[in-house]
Amino acid sequence: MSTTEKTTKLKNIFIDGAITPERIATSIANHQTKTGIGAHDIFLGQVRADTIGTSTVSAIDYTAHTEMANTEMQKIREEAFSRFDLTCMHVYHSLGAVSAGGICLFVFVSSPHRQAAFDACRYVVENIKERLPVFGKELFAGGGHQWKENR
Amino acid sequence: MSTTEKTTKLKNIFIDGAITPERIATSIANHQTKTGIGAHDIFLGQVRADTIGTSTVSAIDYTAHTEMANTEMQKIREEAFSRFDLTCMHVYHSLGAVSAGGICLFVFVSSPHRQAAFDACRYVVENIKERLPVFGKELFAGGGHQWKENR
Amino acid sequence: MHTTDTTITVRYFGLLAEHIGIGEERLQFPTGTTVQQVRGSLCERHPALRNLKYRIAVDTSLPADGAIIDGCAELALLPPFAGG
Amino acid sequence: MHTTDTTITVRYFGLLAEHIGIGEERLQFPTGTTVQQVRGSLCERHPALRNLKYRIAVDTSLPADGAIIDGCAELALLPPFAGG
Repeated sequence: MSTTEKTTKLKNIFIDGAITPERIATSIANHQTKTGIGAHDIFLGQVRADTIGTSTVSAIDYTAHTEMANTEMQKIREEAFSRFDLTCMHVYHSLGAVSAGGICLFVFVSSPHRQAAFDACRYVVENIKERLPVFGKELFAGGGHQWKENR
Repeated sequence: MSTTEKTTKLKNIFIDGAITPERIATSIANHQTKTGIGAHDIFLGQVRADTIGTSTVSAIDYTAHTEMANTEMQKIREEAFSRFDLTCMHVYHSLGAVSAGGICLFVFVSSPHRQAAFDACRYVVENIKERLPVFGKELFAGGGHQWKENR
Repeated sequence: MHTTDTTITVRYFGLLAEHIGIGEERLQFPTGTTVQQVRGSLCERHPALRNLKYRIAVDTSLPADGAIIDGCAELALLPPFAGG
Repeated sequence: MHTTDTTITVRYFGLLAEHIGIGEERLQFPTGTTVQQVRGSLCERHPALRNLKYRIAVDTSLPADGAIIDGCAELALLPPFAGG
């Protein structure tokens, strides 16, 4: 398989701006015809208005090495499907500015049974945080910024 | 505190029929003003079209000892808040018929950080399955039924 | 020895209601009756219960078999749970 | 000894792009250059990098420091990740 063929198959997890509740609802509704599913686990990352010294985060501006992130996400996806009994998995991450209170990460895993859904969701979220080359500039209300770093 | 006073404070987790994606979206949207939240974990139970012998489940008809279930849910809620660093928790369970593919359980926990959200969601779901007096009659396509039993 | 009887609502849920054919009834129990004794007298009244798995709730909790039911508003017979 | 140079795109992300002032540039590297050597030559070119924490991606993977970059399409300097 050539690199080009492989690249065209990659899913793009990135969307511009915050992830809306409507998108999440649509995604859930799309699974109601899959009657082998018994359990969904959904993780949502939301931008916190953290206070650092006297400054408060008003938004995070996300950038990413998107080709690498999508490639790495594909590996995480394959790992999750091989480790857990999953029916589906969907992942979306924001690019650009997401205001405090906005949703920047949406991980949605579905399985016949709840243990696999719980285990897989956690596995995927931890690996996204650790392995995806995504960068976050925390913008302060009133100006200034700092770069976020995952723990 | 009298029993009556205590009872009137109880949240009712039960709703008629399936839980809609729109209800879930509204619930998510209601949390976007809570800017101390960094992580949501949502568990959804979906009715599976299981095949038992030659019969296939077309719906589950739920009944419950609602007063006891709401009382027990209040205890689970208090346990979760005392064990985990939570900002919010919301739980809904269906009563009546939910067709295969429909959502019958919606557990939504929110926290500043993801580990507490993951741990709490799992804790709450396991305890709901084990402790709430909810009964499920699995209706077969073409007639007949069997009573569901949680493992 | 003389004991006073109390009338208590007994509710049957799920599979049990189906087998017994009613959802609830009002029954008299002597003062000092334990959960264990309720189990015995209901099994006599409804032989179908002998082969069924259930727990007895006293109001909204599940007391030990030795607990005395005096003062409760209702009893509930609960088959295996199936929430979620 | 004579070596052939290859021209490779070097991309800077997040905090690094901010400190260096550019998002990418085209640079020449001799055949057989390792990731470790790239690190050294970029630190000379952009002294700001000396005090910054980053990893070097070769195309879409993170090879060991001893890996040779020949044949890659691009290099990317990645500051700490902050996804989610």
